[in-house]
Amino acid sequence: MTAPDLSVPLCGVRLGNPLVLASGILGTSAELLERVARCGAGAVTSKSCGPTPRAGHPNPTVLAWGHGLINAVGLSNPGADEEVRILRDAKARLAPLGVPLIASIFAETVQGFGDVARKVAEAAPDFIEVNISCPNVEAEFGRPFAADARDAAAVTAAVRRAVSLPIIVKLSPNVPDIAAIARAVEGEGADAIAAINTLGPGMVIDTDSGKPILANRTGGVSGPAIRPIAVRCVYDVSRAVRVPVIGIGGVTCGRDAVEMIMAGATAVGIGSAVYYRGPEVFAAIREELRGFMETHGYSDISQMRGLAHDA
Amino acid sequence: MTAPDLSVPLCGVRLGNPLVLASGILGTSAELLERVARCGAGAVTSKSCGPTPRAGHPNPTVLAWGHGLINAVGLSNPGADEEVRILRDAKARLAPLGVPLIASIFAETVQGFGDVARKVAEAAPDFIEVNISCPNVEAEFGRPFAADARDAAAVTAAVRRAVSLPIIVKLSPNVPDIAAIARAVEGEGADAIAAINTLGPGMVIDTDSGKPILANRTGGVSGPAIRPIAVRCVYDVSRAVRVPVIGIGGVTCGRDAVEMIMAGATAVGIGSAVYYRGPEVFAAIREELRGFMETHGYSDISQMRGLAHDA
Amino acid sequence: MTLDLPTAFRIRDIRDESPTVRTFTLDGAVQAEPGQFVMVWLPRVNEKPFSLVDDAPITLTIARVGPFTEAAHRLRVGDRLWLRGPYGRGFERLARPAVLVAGGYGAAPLAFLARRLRAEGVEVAVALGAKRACDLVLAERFRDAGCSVHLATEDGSLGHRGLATDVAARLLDANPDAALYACGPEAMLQRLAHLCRERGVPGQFSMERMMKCGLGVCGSCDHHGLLVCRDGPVFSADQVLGARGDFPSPCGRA
Amino acid sequence: MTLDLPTAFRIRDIRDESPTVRTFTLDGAVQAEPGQFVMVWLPRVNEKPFSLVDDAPITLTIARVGPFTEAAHRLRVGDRLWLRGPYGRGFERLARPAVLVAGGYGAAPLAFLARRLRAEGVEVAVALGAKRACDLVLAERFRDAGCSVHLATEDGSLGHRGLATDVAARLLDANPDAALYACGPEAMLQRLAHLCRERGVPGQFSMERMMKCGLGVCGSCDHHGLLVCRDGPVFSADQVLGARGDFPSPCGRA
Ligand SMILES: Cc1cc2nc3c(=O)[nH]c(=O)nc-3n(C[C@H](O)[C@H](O)[C@H](O)COP(=O)(O)OP(=O)(O)OC[C@H]3O[C@@H](n4cnc5c(N)ncnc54)[C@H](O)[C@@H]3O)c2cc1C
Ligand SMILES: Cc1cc2nc3c(=O)[nH]c(=O)nc-3n(C[C@H](O)[C@H](O)[C@H](O)COP(=O)(O)OP(=O)(O)OC[C@H]3O[C@@H](n4cnc5c(N)ncnc54)[C@H](O)[C@@H]3O)c2cc1C
Ligand SMILES: Cc1cc2nc3c(=O)[nH]c(=O)nc-3n(C[C@H](O)[C@H](O)[C@H](O)COP(=O)(O)O)c2cc1C
Ligand SMILES: Cc1cc2nc3c(=O)[nH]c(=O)nc-3n(C[C@H](O)[C@H](O)[C@H](O)COP(=O)(O)O)c2cc1C
Ligand code: FES
Ligand code: FES
Repeated sequence: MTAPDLSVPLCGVRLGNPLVLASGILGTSAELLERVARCGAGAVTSKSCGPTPRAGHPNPTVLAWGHGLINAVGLSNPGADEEVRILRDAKARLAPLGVPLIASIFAETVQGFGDVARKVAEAAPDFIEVNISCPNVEAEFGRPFAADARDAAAVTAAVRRAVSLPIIVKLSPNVPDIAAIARAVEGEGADAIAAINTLGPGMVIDTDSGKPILANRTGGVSGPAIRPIAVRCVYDVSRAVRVPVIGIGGVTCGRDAVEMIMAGATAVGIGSAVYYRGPEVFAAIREELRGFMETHGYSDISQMRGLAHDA
Repeated sequence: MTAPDLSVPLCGVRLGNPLVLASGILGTSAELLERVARCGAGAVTSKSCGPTPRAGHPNPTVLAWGHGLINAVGLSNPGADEEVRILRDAKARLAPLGVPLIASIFAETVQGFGDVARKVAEAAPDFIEVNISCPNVEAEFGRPFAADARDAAAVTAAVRRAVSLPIIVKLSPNVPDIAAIARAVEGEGADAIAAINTLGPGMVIDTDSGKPILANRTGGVSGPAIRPIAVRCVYDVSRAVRVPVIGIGGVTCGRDAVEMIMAGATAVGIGSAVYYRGPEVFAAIREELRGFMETHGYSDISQMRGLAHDA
Repeated sequence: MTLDLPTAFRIRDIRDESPTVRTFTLDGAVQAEPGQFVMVWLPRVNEKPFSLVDDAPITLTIARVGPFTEAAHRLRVGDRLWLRGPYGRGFERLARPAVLVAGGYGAAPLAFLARRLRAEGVEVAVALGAKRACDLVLAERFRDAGCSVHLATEDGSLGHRGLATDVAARLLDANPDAALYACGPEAMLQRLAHLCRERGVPGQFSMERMMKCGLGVCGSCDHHGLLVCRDGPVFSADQVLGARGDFPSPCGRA
Repeated sequence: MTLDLPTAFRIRDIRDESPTVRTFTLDGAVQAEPGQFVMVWLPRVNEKPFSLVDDAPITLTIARVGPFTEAAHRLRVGDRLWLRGPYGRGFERLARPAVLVAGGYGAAPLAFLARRLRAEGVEVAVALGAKRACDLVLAERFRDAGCSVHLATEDGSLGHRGLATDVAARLLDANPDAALYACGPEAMLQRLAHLCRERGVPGQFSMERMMKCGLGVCGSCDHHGLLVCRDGPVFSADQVLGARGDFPSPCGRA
């Protein structure tokens, strides 16, 4: 048997392997993005960037609560202008490594999404990821755009008009019917879908003080705890649309990555696992994935994709 | 200091302690309900019963996936007529123990809820719990009633008209705004609210066969993994309504129970913890709770209730 | 260690025990006590409980009685089956002569028990019952383990004509301070439980109930407030006969 | 063991080190290496990183510089504070004479280190620097641990007039095969890192960056692709100076 081929195509871009650094984890600087690429990621996503600088919420912003993480970082970011510099630098560092760059953006208004997309496109990332699903800024912005098919479609259309780069729209699990949202954004020209953003929100209360620990009180839940929800979302979305899906949520080992792919994912996002296994987690999962394919006689990732659909 | 008082009032009924056996766990027979009462529960809930017998889904129906359980039992039940016999027997066994009985019901139609409520009321349980939130029978019945404020209100009103017993309405976390649903059912006469039913649904795929393991493919997620979501729901609901809340979801130890109470719960449901610690979990958590109160100088459960609200 | 999720094993060997019973030897091992069971999953078919006949290699003896067991009987060497477990409380092995009573495929957990008892130097007499001679299963395993095997068939085609319970009574006559271990049809267990009570013989009985979760949560396997999947499947005579308040856990007698 | 969630401790003792620096001794212990830090939470205020001055009992030395540290300074004996951790990689203790260089509250992790080094029989010389005499902190701890302590003040009010780095250079002159351990303002660390490079002295430097998660995920504490909370806070001279590709993890040189 020939060695398994771990590479996957994503909207015409080739990823050396399906593992993608998820947005908001280590993606704050060009050097960190480079490091993650060197650690074995197939693609890297920058931390979501908005139109103007935001400090985010005060601490505590991230906690490890036993079965996952919970975070309310509050979309801290340096603003689109500074982000362009970071992305340009990142792109230059990633090019020799052959690792594509996904630039994640958010905004408060439909128009804002178009503006930020146009701005960050100046840095020529390989993809723009549209984060319409952050649950940690609701109080400020109202319900996330991902909660409503029309809002989600409108944002997608605005970004589509603004840039010609491939667009990934990132969805929230906190909706009654994620497949409907997926169809809506596909209809407006999304080239790929990322699912899922954090679950909830959730809350962790300190029983000594009686206070919610996160300064924002509530936060989005990620990590191992959310994997079955993420797998179901990826299954639902990938059966509803034709565009590729980046499956994200609770993946910490090779088997988890295989599960996402069998649920229908083309690529697999890795976030909280960086806490559990360090930045080295990318090479580790990549090799676990390779080992699984060897043991089970798969020569190509696509042979596993969506296997669960004909169950 | 006097010994802490663990008893709590729930709609005029006194529970010896706040721990309530959650519906669907061990509540299938009068003898099991008695056993759980003897194991230290403050109240016990029978498995949800519908109008007619249902076999439920084929196996696998319940799995322990690492950070919780996932189940698609499919509301297997013996039908309301047989249930009345079980509840009568249970009531007789529980009376000498002073442990109240909560009879859980479901139905496919608003009218059906009223009918089943009227029927099970013949057995004179202390409460009727209205399960409008089971995610495992969606394909059959359409979206659960708990997903829409008007549907939830209509079911509550139908049960309210049918019986004079205190009514607990059990809500789903799988909605964008659980507080709105809570207000809607309170408005139609719910005497208490139980939150939450299982999360999701989720899916677990076997990577050797590529198949979802549950026969129903998807199932509701429970256990430690859902605790932060449950705590946030209880926090949201208890700030939105005046009626007492039974906080359910991922509680496995005394600290978890305290967290639920600080989030605003009057009583605390225990389900999946029976898997982790056996039926003995009730006395164990009760003693952990007592120890916490002693250490922290609380003499009454109500002193802890909703502490997180003024954070 | 317990396998929490169904885990794939390949079938290494299949052996016909009778026209309707087959023994499957898998290519892996678990750590189990005799009397414990596993949940066997066949994707798209169902998941059902089966006793372990051995834990290393994993060995199952499956009687064909309905859709799932028919599917299992269609499996060939090299095919996969999935299992989780082992679950439940097995037999407690006492340091006395042992009388084992098996009805039909009830021989499965007892064959495992016999081997362990013999390894511990305990004398083992087995009463093996079935309808007809061809339905007697696993007799060889008991003999290989060094047990004295006593057969009973309802049609008298081999051994004692009648029930294994009759044989068991005679074996107890000969061994008044023996312990009894039994697995088989409910009626047989009830009868043996009465026998043990009457004679003051310690008895352990592996019972069956409809199982869903196998985890002690769904309540489907209730037997008078006992959970067959968690408190059992092995019970005492009093528990078999449904004596009140005889819960195995400390909370039993409130 | 790491405390994952903020855990309450009571303050057993408070000691004024200087007009703006206080040492808090708590009523509990953790297991830590010198150089590791904890995230201290004050409900409704904030959560901020602080080095451990000792792990048993937990001891923190906190300089008042802004809202959080002001709130900390308002705490009294008997009050509670919460912490999670310890996090990060501490100092690696080498079996050579040690020169410790502390700027301001940078003395905190070095006091812990000094005690461990002395317990291991290592000779320790400490260069302790601050603006004014009254800002010098923890000198007694170093002396009690059996270190030779060399003071420097910018205004010359005590010890050498000038910087701790000058003193450090002289101490290294006297001990050419010493190892250097430092904590203090960024400029001081940069200067010392250059010094170590020039002289070929092994140096370890505890750095500070804005911390949010402390868990190595948020990227807020980035220093040239290194995570101060996870890869650090203790770094080599090359890492302090931002040498390319000098990641601490095996993935560093792809
Ligand atoms: C602890 C335990 C150990 C067992 N060990 C063995 C064994 O070693 N060998 C063996 O052949 N059989 C064993 N069984 C019985 C076996 O589980 C059933 O024969 C099997 O489930 C039948 O499934 P089916 O689809 O082929 O037949 P069905 O037509 O579905 O059922 C036939 C009969 O099997 C029983 N049964 C069906 N489903 C279940 C279920 N989910 N749980 C429990 N019983 C069920 C019922 O009595 C039913 O009437 C054991 C059962 C239990 C509870
Ligand atoms: C690994 C590490 C160990 C530290 N050990 C000590 C110690 O032992 N004793 C001590 O007094 N101080 C220590 N600090 C610094 C301490 O964290 C800051 O002084 C404190 O956060 C200031 O908060 P504030 O609200 O009082 O002031 P602010 O007004 O918020 O900030 C004052 C300055 O403190 C720094 N700072 C603020 N917030 C953070 C943050 N979240 N993470 C890192 N730095 C921040 C910034 O440089 C800022 O300019 C340490 C910092 C780090 C990173
Ligand atoms: C600390 C933290 C910060 C995050 N920030 C962002 C963000 O800025 N933009 C975004 O789209 N997702 C963000 N996420 C969500 C992740 O990208 C990912 O969707 C989620 O964590 C689920 O994946 P995981 O279980 O592998 O972590 C963040 C997650 C964490 C834990
Ligand atoms: C196996 C199983 C069966 C359940 N059946 C029901 C049911 O019939 N009715 C109901 O209202 N909730 C049912 N639930 C949900 C529980 O009552 C509870 O709301 C949920 O499991 C969360 O609590 P936990 O994390 O403590 O298990 C079931 C849960 C499980 C695990
Ligand atoms: S099979 Fe579910 S409790 Fe025994
Ligand atoms: S503080 Fe978050 S990565 Fe270091």
